[in-house]
Amino acid sequence: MSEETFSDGQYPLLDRDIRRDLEQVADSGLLDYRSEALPTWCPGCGYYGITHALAQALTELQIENHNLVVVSGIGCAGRYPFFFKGYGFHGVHGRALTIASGVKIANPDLHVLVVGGDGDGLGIGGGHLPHAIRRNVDMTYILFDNGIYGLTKGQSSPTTPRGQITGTHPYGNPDEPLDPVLLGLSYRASFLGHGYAGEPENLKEIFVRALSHQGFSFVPVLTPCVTFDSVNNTWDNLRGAWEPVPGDHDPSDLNGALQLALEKKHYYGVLYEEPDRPTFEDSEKETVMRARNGDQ
Amino acid sequence: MSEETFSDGQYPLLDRDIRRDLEQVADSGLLDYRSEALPTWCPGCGYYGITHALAQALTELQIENHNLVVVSGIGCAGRYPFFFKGYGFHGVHGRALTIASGVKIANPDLHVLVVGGDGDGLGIGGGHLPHAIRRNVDMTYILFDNGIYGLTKGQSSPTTPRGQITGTHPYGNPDEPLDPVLLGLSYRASFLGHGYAGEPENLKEIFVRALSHQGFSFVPVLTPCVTFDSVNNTWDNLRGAWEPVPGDHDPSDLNGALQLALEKKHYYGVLYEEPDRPTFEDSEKETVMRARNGDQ
Amino acid sequence: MTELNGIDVTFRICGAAGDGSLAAGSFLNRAAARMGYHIMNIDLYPAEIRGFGKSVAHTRISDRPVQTPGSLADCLVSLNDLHAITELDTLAEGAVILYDSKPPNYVEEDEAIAGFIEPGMIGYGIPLGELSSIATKSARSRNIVALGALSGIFHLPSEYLRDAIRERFTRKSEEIAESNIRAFDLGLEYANTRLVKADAIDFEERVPGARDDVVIVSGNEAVARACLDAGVRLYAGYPITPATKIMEILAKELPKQGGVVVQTEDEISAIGHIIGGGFAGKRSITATSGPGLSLMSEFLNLAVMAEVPVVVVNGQRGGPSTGLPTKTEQSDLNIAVFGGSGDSPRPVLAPADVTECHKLTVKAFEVAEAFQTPVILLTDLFLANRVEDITWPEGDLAIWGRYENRIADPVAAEDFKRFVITPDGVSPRSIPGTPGLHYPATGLEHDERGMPEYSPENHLRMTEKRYLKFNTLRDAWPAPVPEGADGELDVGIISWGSTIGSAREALEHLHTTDMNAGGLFPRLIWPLHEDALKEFSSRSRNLIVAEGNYSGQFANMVEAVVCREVIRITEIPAGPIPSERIIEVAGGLNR
Amino acid sequence: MTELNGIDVTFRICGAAGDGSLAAGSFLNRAAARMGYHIMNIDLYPAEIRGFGKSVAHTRISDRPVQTPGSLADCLVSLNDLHAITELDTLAEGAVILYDSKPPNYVEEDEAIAGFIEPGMIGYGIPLGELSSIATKSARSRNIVALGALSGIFHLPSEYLRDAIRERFTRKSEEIAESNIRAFDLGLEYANTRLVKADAIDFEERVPGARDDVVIVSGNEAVARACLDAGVRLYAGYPITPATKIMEILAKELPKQGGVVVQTEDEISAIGHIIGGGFAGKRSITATSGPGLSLMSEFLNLAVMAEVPVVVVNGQRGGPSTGLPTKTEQSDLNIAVFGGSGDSPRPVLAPADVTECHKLTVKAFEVAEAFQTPVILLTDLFLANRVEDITWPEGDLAIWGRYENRIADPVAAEDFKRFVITPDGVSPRSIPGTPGLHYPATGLEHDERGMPEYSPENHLRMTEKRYLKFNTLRDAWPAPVPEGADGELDVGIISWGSTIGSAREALEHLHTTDMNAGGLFPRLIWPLHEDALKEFSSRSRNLIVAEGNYSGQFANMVEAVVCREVIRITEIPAGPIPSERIIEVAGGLNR
Ligand SMILES: Cc1ncc(C[n+]2csc(CCOP(=O)(O)OP(=O)(O)O)c2C)c(N)n1
Ligand SMILES: Cc1ncc(C[n+]2csc(CCOP(=O)(O)OP(=O)(O)O)c2C)c(N)n1
Ligand code: SF4
Ligand code: SF4
Ligand SMILES: [Mg+2]
Ligand SMILES: [Mg+2]
Repeated sequence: MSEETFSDGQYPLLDRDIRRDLEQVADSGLLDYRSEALPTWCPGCGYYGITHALAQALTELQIENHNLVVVSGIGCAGRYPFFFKGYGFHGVHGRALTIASGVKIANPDLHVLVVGGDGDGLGIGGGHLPHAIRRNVDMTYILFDNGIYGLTKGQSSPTTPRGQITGTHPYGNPDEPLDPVLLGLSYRASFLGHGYAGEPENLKEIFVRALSHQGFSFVPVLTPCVTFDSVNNTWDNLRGAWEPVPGDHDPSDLNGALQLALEKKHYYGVLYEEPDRPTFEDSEKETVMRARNGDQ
Repeated sequence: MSEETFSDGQYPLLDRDIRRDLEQVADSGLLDYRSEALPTWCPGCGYYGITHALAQALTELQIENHNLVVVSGIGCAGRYPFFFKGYGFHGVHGRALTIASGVKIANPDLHVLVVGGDGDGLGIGGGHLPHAIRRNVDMTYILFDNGIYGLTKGQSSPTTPRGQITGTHPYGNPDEPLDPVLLGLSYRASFLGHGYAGEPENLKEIFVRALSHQGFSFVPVLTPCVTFDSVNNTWDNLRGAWEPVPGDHDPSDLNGALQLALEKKHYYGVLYEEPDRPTFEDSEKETVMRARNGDQ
Repeated sequence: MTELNGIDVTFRICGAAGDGSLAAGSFLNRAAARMGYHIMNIDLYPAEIRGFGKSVAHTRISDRPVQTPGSLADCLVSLNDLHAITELDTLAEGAVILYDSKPPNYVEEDEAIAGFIEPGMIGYGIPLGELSSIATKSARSRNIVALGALSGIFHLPSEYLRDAIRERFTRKSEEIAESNIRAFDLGLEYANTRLVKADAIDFEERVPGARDDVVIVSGNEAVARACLDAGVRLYAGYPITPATKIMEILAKELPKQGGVVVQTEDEISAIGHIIGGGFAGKRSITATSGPGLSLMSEFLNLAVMAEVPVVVVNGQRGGPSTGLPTKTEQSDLNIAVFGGSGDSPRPVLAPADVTECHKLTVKAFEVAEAFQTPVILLTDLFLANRVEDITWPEGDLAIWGRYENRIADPVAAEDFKRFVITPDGVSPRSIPGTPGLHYPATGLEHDERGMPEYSPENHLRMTEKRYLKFNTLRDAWPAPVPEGADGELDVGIISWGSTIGSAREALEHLHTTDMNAGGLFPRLIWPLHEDALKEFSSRSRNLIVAEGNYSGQFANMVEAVVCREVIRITEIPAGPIPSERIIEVAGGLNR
Repeated sequence: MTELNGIDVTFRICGAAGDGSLAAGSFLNRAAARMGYHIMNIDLYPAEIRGFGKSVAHTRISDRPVQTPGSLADCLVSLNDLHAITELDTLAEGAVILYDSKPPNYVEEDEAIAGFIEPGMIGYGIPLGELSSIATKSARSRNIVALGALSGIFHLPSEYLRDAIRERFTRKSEEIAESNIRAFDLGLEYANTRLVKADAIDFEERVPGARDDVVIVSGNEAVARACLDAGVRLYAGYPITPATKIMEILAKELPKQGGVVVQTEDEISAIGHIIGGGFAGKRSITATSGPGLSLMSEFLNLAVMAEVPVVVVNGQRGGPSTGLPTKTEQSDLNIAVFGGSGDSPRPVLAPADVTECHKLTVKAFEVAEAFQTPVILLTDLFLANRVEDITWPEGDLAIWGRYENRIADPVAAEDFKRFVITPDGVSPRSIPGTPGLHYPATGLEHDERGMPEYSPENHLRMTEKRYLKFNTLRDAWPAPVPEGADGELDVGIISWGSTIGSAREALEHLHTTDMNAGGLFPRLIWPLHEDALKEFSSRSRNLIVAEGNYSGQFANMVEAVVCREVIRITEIPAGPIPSERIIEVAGGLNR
């Protein structure tokens, strides 16, 4: 699947195998969160696992799908809203967080979930992340970190390692990669979980906690692009590198979380959580009170 | 001085006092880097001190002014190129780093210096900073952190503390401030110095080291906006809060630098330096070699 | 009712920052408006640098509605001679100059305005500083003394001025108020007793029709108030001249009625936020200027494609690029109308005056909702900052059409088609939170359900739908009604936005000649009422399009419709186009 | 020289991803071009999802220059019947269908194309899979077997096809090459010995004019090559369909000549980088599509104001918003011309074909430098991706004017005025690094030195200067020369960009009728050569404007110039406009 080729038939009618998938999903009882449109991702793509874990988390939390708004940018990950049952907003590239904040601020009763790729969120959209985080609007942002631009067929992304050969860097990527976990912590996200597409159970747990967190929860998830990355985030490479957050890590310790992030990239679990940080909604209540009291 | 009012007369002909200032500057021997146009900043603004320190650093390093390009965005700080003798580019709001990278990449013989405000660099321009840093183009970026939007007359900036009352937040700013030092470190700037407008000697030293560093050097400088901030970054508040980087801090220790940044905001000096990180120019040489050898 | 007494006087009160010229102007405005005069005021502060800036309150007072600030002043009040000298060329023939006859500091001979008063001008020297010191023990009330003198010289009813002064200063303290009233009275007395009236300006101590419901507001204030009246739930914005004020007012006022103001990290985020708000079913707005509108281009297109209602106010200033941030211009019309990639229709509205800033903002929300589209409201720096005496528009504003907000019926939830093709192009919308009516909004071309669909047939159908809505709006919005003469016209004047005032003033003047002149002033700038334009053109021997930009942006659009070369008045004087310019062009035409 | 033999055949080779249909198409193209035929090829892959996508190589081969890919195919090759069946409605009457008579897997009856061949069509069944297995021990060479069969059936000179196959496969190994040649020969032999020719397509084993200098390139490749030829020093870009390919080619090639490719974090940064590069005196370029161009709007204006030379290629795709990312359209004209805030002139160029993609890219750099301005080059997805046989343009391209790059003289360094007013609006530029000629570039309105200056007089002078440059360019660029008939025309056809091909093909056809038809095809789209348009219009009883968008974006601009309603052919078929459509409209006109 790629921007150049994903096209006419919005869901592939020719593809008999895919129909089978639908039946499996139906059997799993997760259909409340899966629309009739089937994911158009490549076979073996890590995004399936993430989707599954997410559907499970939503089921567990019993979020009503008419109160759910899934907002995305553009990218393979960005097509999420089409595969979900619920209100969706497939926006423009890199700006999902801004739309999502607007939705939530306009109607705080809605559950707002943002999904998007690493290019979408850290490249073109990288200017919005620190501000969404510091505003601490109560929503969850899942970043699908596959270290590549999938939809446009394999160019370097902001998390592509230095030296990797890609469509735009045939002689090797000259730029140091960004680390979404380090970024999230230095912006002081009030919740930071780190997930891995190959561990759906663990992932589901992180999602449940993120969705339950009051405030902005940021969850980068490492995942392979099986079609355009055969050297870095492959299933083989990731499987070995995975390690859960050490049991003695205190998720309220920002410094400790930073240590973990610096030390080794592949810790999975909840690295940081600050449940009492006032959300934007809390601040807004204060503002309204002050305004009505006329203290200015 | 403000966007709404800075206007017609490009340099104030009526103002006799200012003429005197020019003579003083002429006497100081720094005229090589100061144009005949006089800064139009408010009296007492911290930007004067920064300018002075910078002129001293350039003098010390004997950078030829025709090989100097000063690039800025929009803001009080953004007017720099008009007060400097050398090539200048007063661009659009928040995008100075992109122009500057283009200048330097197109002609690596030039010295490129970027200046701008906190709104310019961390608000509208916040998406470019991580990428300029990870590209490690050999240039110096001085961020004038006055915690306010000066030119537009006193709205909150990304570094305005939570709760401060400003034009756009008459009931108090609801957002947590960003910390430019923490950001620079988490983006892994190859050089990070932190300065204070009230310590020009110290500041000059930092500038000299930053300008001498091979690669991207990032220097946030705390400075008061005497006109639009009377509660936070005032001369009085800053004077007391200043503390030099501890003598035993090893500037090659990223973790240590992060500790300092987390611990206390107001350490001044060079927090981090990684002299051997390949610059963009280094990587480019590699790329050219590979391309000519045909290894792809 | 207003009784005309032929009053039409323009004042310029000039000082350095801190001299209180702007405050004096505002007292004068307020008082005159309460008396029943009409006013237009614009504050000018060209170069307030290091406290040495010049500030000018420019106020026109007339017994008839004021269309423009006027180009030449009848009276200059100098609170700082050095600055005021640079204002001499803004004066009408026989103008009055009021100055401090004993300025507080020593002034070089060639820096005293008294030396510049030429034959034909009328100078009144008053010891402003001295009288101020007597009244308030400081020179700070020189502006108030001057006001008193104005009252005395021109027979401006003094009670109204005293009230305006008292209102403002009692907020500080009773004592300050009283000392300032003393300053006023000293000025008044000085004028009455020591000056010999040599000019012909005479308010005759008359009050044409005192009004209580009048308010003095700027275009920006009117837009902000309209947001409050329209029940805005979300304002998201990023500061930029001249739009910042709207955000600052709303930041104070909106929370009182439960709305939220978000200061975003940039304009892209601002419009993203309001698209989210509009999608969520809440009235959402942002305000910006040219550079910000440029940044919103991609998101505006998303709102077109996903059919999301939002309102974007664009306060035009001199361009291109950062341009002239403190000067007015009407040069963002092209980008407003044509700035979207693809075939991207969006309505553009432009108010003519401060009252319309309010009305059209309210209307913009109605249009946005009814037609599920972004709407751009084009004001400009002149309109945004100038103040007028207005009364708040009340009731519905059906003069500009009445529209239905079509919300989907939850009963019909089976197989909900958010983008169903309807005869008028408008599909019933559902609001997130409504059970059964969920759908994906997207910037991709999509089928009636919102799912991506790129077949040529679907693309054509959906493009047609988006343009059909546009036509539905045009039909629902009453065509512009020609103003002035009927029948065959010697000259027809088409204009838009804040230049309409100058065009109207020119028409008024032309009607005093033997010229048959009419005007056509669309407020719905896009889509254009082509028939009305053609009809007007067919009646006009000469057709003028007057606007405040260089390249004739509206003239280009009009020419494409009327298939005729128009006479272009395209001026960029960094202020409003003087009506004299239009009169000059029209007067020189063959009939 | 080319000897015409009336050949004009369109092939469609259809398979699932992996069947090698695109490769077969490219061998066919290459061979035909070497023979001296002209070709146009466009690969279509509408829904390559999970490996089930359909791929079609659409190739037209003619002994005369090919203007369009043609709408109906004369021959369909099926490598996957399920997909090929959906292609049946793209076939011309009497078309040939070549299919696998023994497909490798079991095929349901209603899924075999053989069952769909209706009377009037001609079917040739060939055991593609079987012959492939014999030759290469796998079914992977079915496409090559099919090529052999085509050669046999249509008498296509086989040596050229064998060469094309050999060239490609020897890169892998001699052995693979040989086995594929075997596969080809088996197909050829099968056709020659086992099939009875029932169709009339006959290449007669002839070679109209074999050429060595011919290359087969796409519009994107031509743009990239032009960058290399023009000495580009900096390409900065962000991936987006259909422009990504340009960046990917340059990433490989530019470093070889010391140029740099930067992948930026977004399009704003991309244009920021090249503005830096242009300011520093180096040729700098980016390429994008509608959404990216939208994001560049603010920076483009900075380049206008600060007079910085940069080139922006915009490969148009279906809009608005993310729109139809994989479909062509010509709907970004409005934003290209009018998408800037303020009075913001910038030249827009649009090539008609692949050769012009090269020429006009080179020209764009010359214009950008000579007039110190951003230049937008409008291609589209169809032009970007289609391949043609061309020869690289050589020498200077003065057909589109010749321009001087005015660099300031360092001797005249005292009081350097970077933006000095000159008679043609172009001021000598200085390059950073030159002693004595430093200046501040700015987006603020400025004086001749570059210092901010907002007086009305200065703003007018500088705006005039920026527009004057624009006129200087228009005068320097030769006016478009009408094509086709002279004198009074029954119909005049105006078109731009990739639709020019269709318009030309329509003209060719109309010339075979008794209609007097002519065409006018500007490449400099903005500023327009108004005189040429008016002259052409005045000669045309009927005036058509044909273009690939819905709202008639160019038609609107033309109407404003010729002051006349034009006949609009505005189509959005998600592909090129068929010439038949233009013929139909023109044919139905009153004369
Ligand atoms: C403004 C804009 N620029 C570029 C594109 C093209 N584009 C679409 S998705 C994408 C990147 C996708 O990468 P990522 O965000 O990592 O998502 P993934 O496909 O890997 O899930 C790009 C460059 C676009 N749609 N809009
Ligand atoms: C696109 C755009 N948006 C907004 C503005 C208005 N503007 C100019 S400077 C500025 C902020 C200045 O604050 P900062 O960057 O902190 O600089 P300072 O004036 O404090 O030095 C703003 C909002 C602009 N010029 N362009
Ligand atoms: S991320 Fe990669 S593997 Fe997954 S759908 Fe996109 S291109 Fe395919
Ligand atoms: S930063 Fe503040 S003090 Fe300094 S010039 Fe700007 S407004 Fe004045
Ligand atoms: Mg990705
Ligand atoms: Mg600031």
